[in-house]
Amino acid sequence: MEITLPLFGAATTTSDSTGLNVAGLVTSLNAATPWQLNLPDSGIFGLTGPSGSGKSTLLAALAGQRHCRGHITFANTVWQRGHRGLATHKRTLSLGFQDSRLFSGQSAADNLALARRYSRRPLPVAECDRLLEAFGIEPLLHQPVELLSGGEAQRVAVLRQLFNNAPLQLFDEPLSAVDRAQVLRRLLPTLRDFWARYPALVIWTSHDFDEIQLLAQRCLWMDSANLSAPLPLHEVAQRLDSRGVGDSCRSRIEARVESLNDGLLTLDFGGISIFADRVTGHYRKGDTAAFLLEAGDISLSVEKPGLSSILNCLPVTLIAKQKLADGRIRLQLTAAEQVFYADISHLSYERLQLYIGGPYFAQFKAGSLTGL
Amino acid sequence: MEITLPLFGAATTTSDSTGLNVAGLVTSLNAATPWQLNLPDSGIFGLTGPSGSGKSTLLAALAGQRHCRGHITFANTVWQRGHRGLATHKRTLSLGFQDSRLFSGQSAADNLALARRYSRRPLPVAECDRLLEAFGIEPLLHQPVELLSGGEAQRVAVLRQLFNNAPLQLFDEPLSAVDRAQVLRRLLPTLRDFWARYPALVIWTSHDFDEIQLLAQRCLWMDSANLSAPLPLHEVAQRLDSRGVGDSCRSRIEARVESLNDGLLTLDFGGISIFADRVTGHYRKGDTAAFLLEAGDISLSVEKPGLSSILNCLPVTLIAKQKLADGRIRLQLTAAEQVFYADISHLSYERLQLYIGGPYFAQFKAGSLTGL
Amino acid sequence: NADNCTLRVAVAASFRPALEQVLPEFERHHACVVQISSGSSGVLYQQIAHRAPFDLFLSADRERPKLLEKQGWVLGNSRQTYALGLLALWHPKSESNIEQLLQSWPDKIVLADPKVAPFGSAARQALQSLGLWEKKQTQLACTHNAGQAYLMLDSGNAQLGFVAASQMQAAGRDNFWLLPQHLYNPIEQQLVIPTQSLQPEEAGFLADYLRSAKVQAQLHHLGYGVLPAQYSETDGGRRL
Amino acid sequence: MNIAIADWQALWLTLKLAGLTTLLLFIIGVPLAWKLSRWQSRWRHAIEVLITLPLVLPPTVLGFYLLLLFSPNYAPGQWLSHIFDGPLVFSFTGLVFASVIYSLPFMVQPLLATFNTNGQRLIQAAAVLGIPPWAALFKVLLPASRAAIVSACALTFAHTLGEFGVVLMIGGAIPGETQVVSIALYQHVEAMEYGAAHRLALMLMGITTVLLLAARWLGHNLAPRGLNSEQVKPVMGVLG
Amino acid sequence: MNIAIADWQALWLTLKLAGLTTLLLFIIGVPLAWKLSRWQSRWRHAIEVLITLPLVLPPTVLGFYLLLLFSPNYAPGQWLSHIFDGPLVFSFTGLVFASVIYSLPFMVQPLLATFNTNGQRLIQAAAVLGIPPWAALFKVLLPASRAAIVSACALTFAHTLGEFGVVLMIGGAIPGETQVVSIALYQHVEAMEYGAAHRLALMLMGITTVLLLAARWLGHNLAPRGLNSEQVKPVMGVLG
Ligand SMILES: Nc1ncnc2c1ncn2[C@@H]1O[C@H](COP(=O)(O)OP(=O)(O)OP(=O)(O)O)[C@@H](O)[C@H]1O
Ligand SMILES: Nc1ncnc2c1ncn2[C@@H]1O[C@H](COP(=O)(O)OP(=O)(O)OP(=O)(O)O)[C@@H](O)[C@H]1O
Ligand SMILES: [Mg+2]
Ligand SMILES: [Mg+2]
Repeated sequence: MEITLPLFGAATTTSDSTGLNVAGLVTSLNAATPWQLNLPDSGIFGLTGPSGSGKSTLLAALAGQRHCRGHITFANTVWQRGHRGLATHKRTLSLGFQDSRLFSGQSAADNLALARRYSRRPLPVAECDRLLEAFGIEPLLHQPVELLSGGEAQRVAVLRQLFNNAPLQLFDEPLSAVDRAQVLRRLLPTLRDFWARYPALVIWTSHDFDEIQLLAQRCLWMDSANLSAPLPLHEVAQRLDSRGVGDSCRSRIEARVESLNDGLLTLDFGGISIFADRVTGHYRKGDTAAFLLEAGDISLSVEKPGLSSILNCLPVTLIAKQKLADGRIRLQLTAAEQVFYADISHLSYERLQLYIGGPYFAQFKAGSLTGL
Repeated sequence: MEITLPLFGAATTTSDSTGLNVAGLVTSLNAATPWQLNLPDSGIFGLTGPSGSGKSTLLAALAGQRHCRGHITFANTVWQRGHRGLATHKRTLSLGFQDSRLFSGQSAADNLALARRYSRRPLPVAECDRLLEAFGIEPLLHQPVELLSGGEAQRVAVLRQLFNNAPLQLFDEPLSAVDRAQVLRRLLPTLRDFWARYPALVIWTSHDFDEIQLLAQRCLWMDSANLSAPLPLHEVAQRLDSRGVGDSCRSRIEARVESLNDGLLTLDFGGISIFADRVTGHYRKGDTAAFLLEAGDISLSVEKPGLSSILNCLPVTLIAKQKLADGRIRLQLTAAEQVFYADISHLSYERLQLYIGGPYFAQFKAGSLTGL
Repeated sequence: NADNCTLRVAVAASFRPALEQVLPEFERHHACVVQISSGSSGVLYQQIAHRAPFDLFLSADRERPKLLEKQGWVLGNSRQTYALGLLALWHPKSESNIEQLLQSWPDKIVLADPKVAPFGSAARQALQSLGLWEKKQTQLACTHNAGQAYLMLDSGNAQLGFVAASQMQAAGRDNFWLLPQHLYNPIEQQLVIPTQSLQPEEAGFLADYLRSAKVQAQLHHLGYGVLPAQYSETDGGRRL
Repeated sequence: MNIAIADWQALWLTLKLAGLTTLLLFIIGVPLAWKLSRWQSRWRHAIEVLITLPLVLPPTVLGFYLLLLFSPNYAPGQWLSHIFDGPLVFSFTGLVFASVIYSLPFMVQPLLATFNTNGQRLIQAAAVLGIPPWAALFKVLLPASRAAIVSACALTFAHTLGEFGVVLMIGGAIPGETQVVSIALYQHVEAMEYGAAHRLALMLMGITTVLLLAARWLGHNLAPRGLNSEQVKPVMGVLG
Repeated sequence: MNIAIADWQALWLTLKLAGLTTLLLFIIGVPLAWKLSRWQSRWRHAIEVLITLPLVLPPTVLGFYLLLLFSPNYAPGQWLSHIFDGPLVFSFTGLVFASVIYSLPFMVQPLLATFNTNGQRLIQAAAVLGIPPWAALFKVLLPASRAAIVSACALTFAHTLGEFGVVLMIGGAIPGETQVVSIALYQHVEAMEYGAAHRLALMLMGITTVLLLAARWLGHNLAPRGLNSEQVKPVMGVLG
């Protein structure tokens, strides 16, 4: 069983904090493992875990759509106490169901208008137009929702929820049917910018960990009805990897922007210059930005390497190692007080005769850094 | 507009071939770009493309579920001629809708039993049990389908189609709501083995290109109602990448198995030994197996590199280069008569002073090869 | 032989209670079971015209038996008057001067539909004779038949209306005024034996029984008029 | 066709009655069906059955009990006539009242069936966007249930047109006030005016056909554009 | 309670009639509604309206036309009596025949509404697995439409119980053969036997309530296990 840790120190452990507080929440699914959860009043949190583990059930229970007992408060309002719950529509939340559940018999525009009309914090029209454009829904506005393609319906559903702009926004695999290119290049940046302007507490459920990594800083993990506290992304990534997901584990590292030149970003990482070339969004000099570094992309050498197409070379210290299920070794490295992971094969590990505490050189290509 | 090429040379260009032949298929969506398609009578083909481009429409038209005109034959039976079509249930196909569309009011077991009962080639009971176990559906068999989680419902839907075992199987984003770990480690290997034993013509639609790569050898590409002929995977990958998908382009390479030792596979690639350590399934010595090699994982050196944790080093020839949208350079390399791609940064390209036709060393880690 | 002698009698709903009173006596003397089907005379007429297997039809009026006779659906000479309906006016209990009450009555007056029900047309004739028909036109509320007119009054939804005297007798009420018979044409209730009849002979016995003095006396107690002897002669009684 | 003025009047009255009843039942039935579909108690089943009961009684008997209910002799009738500012018997208001009770199941049952199957999901989808239940009913559930609503209204309308027993019992067939076409039609049949009956029946069915077709056309065209286009249709023509 | 033997007989006959009619209508109505819901022609609307028309005619008038249809005086009646091996008028077979026609809309309309909304999707899902349409109807559509079917059957059953006009017209109220409880009840009222009428009405409603509750319970329990468990229910209790 997971041990629930308070997220932001003392602030969230008291029950009259302003965020979401869930204590001892029990549904028919998790009779033995009551759910605890403390989240601040804004921020984006991922939620992932195996199929059938109870993610949708948790969201439904939070929304009062599932029989449950326990204690839920949000923004100092009690939503659930024991068996009694506040009616769903009185909770200041919005929930996107796994099936989009658009209002049938109406057009996409009607759906959006309805969500905006009953919003407690309606968005300005200009903002709505901007979102419509970014989500590519404009040409579909007057189509009956029954005729939308799977991905189009999902985009309308997400947009409907954004138009509603509730203080707590729960999403259940909202973009699973949209092509990854659109998700990564258009939708996620739009969402990130939107929530920067209109802060809310967001729980973003997805089986695509990239999605979560590009949106959230912390992630909840659900496994067999066990809910973890919000975890740093690299811990969740590790859990996913240990379950044998083909995607390698990526670590989140932070560095200061030095310059942006011809698509190549020069960063300062503890005094050493590193380069990143797969960047989206706008970076300003002096900003500290977050990047994802893939464990499988890192190679380790004992001597400082010669000229190669690998741009980045960091002196690191090996602090721990762990054998992975498929025979590889995961190394925990540290540099400039940040921790990240590198995966190498067992053979390399033996050939290089690595030892804990030893100083090595970690090499990775500029393309291995994914900009958030 | 895409130009339609026959897939397997002369065999499929004649209209009385035994596979699927589609000529001049027009729906309300693609009035200007009639669809042509020639596929053999068995094999697995991917289908991908942006959201709303017409993938589901194509599958519906093939199944006779969408008003269309044109010409469709499968296994020498005419399914559509002009405006007239054969009734759906008389076509020897199965289609998995994007929404799982399980038969409501019944249990999962009822759903499966019904599909098997009306199958034209019913599976042996032992096979069914094996599939049930692999898909993790056994504990859910007697649950009403309304209560299944999103991923569970999708698994039941796929299973229902497998139980039906039609000669032509169309899948529309069948596993989008299942966690990737389960898809990659359990479901896809099960599917691959299943279709090896029970061959069928399969069209597998997905937005997850990994899924397609692990199942299919060729992939159809749909963009704004334009349907391509079946393309080699690396071409589709390139199109995806040019649309800005964060996943790097992977190339499919083939090598002969030399030995499998402690999770490390030793392969013969044109006389040079290479190593792969992320393998699933069973490999036998002497088999030629296919692997995916990620373009971003390859680094290039001018001189033969020294000792490093990078296990694999291939002498290659640079045959073409291409500037990518985000400032990087994609190199087309060849070794042992196979073509694959490597992505490097612009800076590296200049520092290494690469030139077309030059001989270099391509390095990649054992973990960069994903076993099919 | 009682087993295969069933006499199917179609009887107008209003006469059913009276028939049920006098039947046991008949059944005691004839080895025949009488099976009663009651309904509105109109419905029964339709049924007989479409060859319903009735042995005897006791209508509440004269028109329908006549019509059946004309159309040849009944045995010749079987048509006879078996009872005489008496029109009564239901009035509030306290009243004494009925004619004046009828004149000055401000509220609805209930009567059976003059177009289809014999008691309705009798009521119309009575009102016409009293010179009230035109005057009271807007106050008239028609029910389907005399039975429903009674229900309307009995439930208190109306206080004045025309009903059958037999109904008032059966209910043991006395707040009615028997209208003088000269105000309306006699409500002759006639019977016929349909050609479909399987037991014309037994049906004839029942007809004769109904017209017998003993039964007529009983009917008089039940609120029916006295059948003048002339009817049986002018209409020519059946000869068997 | 040669149709009497009274018949035209009856026709107009009938359409008014059916239209008003349908409208009222829509206003009553939609919230009622919706409340019932959301009510999780076991009493819900009892109430659903209770709503079906008016169907079980023969209309005339139902009319009889309504007569008792309307009777000024008892408290409910006094109260009702106070509420409606006049007695309900013999009045158009009374007819509407009776029709509403009689046709209730025709409106509520089909609505309940749809609300039970699709309603829950849609209401949930609305609630999680902060749309309160009543707004969800009108803005989400009704637009999604167009087909069922049109069907329920058509059934109710048609049934009220043909209603007869109840109306006959409490209406009094007062021309222009309570004589609806079904009674006129019945009177024609009873009075053996078959020609007039046939004409009126044809007329009634013709008008109903036109109205019902118009309702379907409306229901069809109220749906968002595109839904009815031929693109949705699966292939139907069978290959030779 | 003191209920006459004839009434018990009528009750039993009525239940038999209603049960048989519901069964027949289920057998006829399901395929009919399904064919209609799949039929893409514009005639479909016309036929849907045609099915509604029996509702529009007053039952007695419908009965009148049925009587004409059954009449051995004309060809259709002769043909029908040949088919059914005996005249339809005044026979139980005839009652069933008439009830089926009269109650058709009650079965077909609710079914059509469900089939139109959910049917298409499920039939498609079946067709793409090679399940032919008829098998899809029985193995896929019916199990998914349980609620609508139970509601349609309940409505039909209740309506047949209360059926009166048609039955009266073509049945002739022959005890044990065509005298159903609605007619017996009507006769009690007409004969001013209020006590008997009240008892019978109460009886009828009681039996119907039990039957309908049993039907709902059955429909409820035929659903796959778990669906009715409390886990599906959203929160309803409101926080103080
Ligand atoms: N209303 C319900 N009553 C009982 N059991 C349910 C109900 N809904 C879901 N379940 C079961 O509870 C488990 C958790 O379901 P849930 O939908 O929460 O999973 P999930 O984590 O969202 O999975 P997925 O990623 O596949 O959507 C499943 O095994 C499911 O079958
Ligand atoms: N029945 C229909 N009639 C008219 N237009 C339709 C119909 N179904 C879908 N469309 C439109 O046709 C386009 C293609 O839809 P389709 O479902 O084929 O897309 P798709 O490629 O499957 O997309 P996704 O990946 O989002 O599922 C969409 O813009 C959609 O709105
Ligand atoms: Mg879920
Ligand atoms: Mg699609």
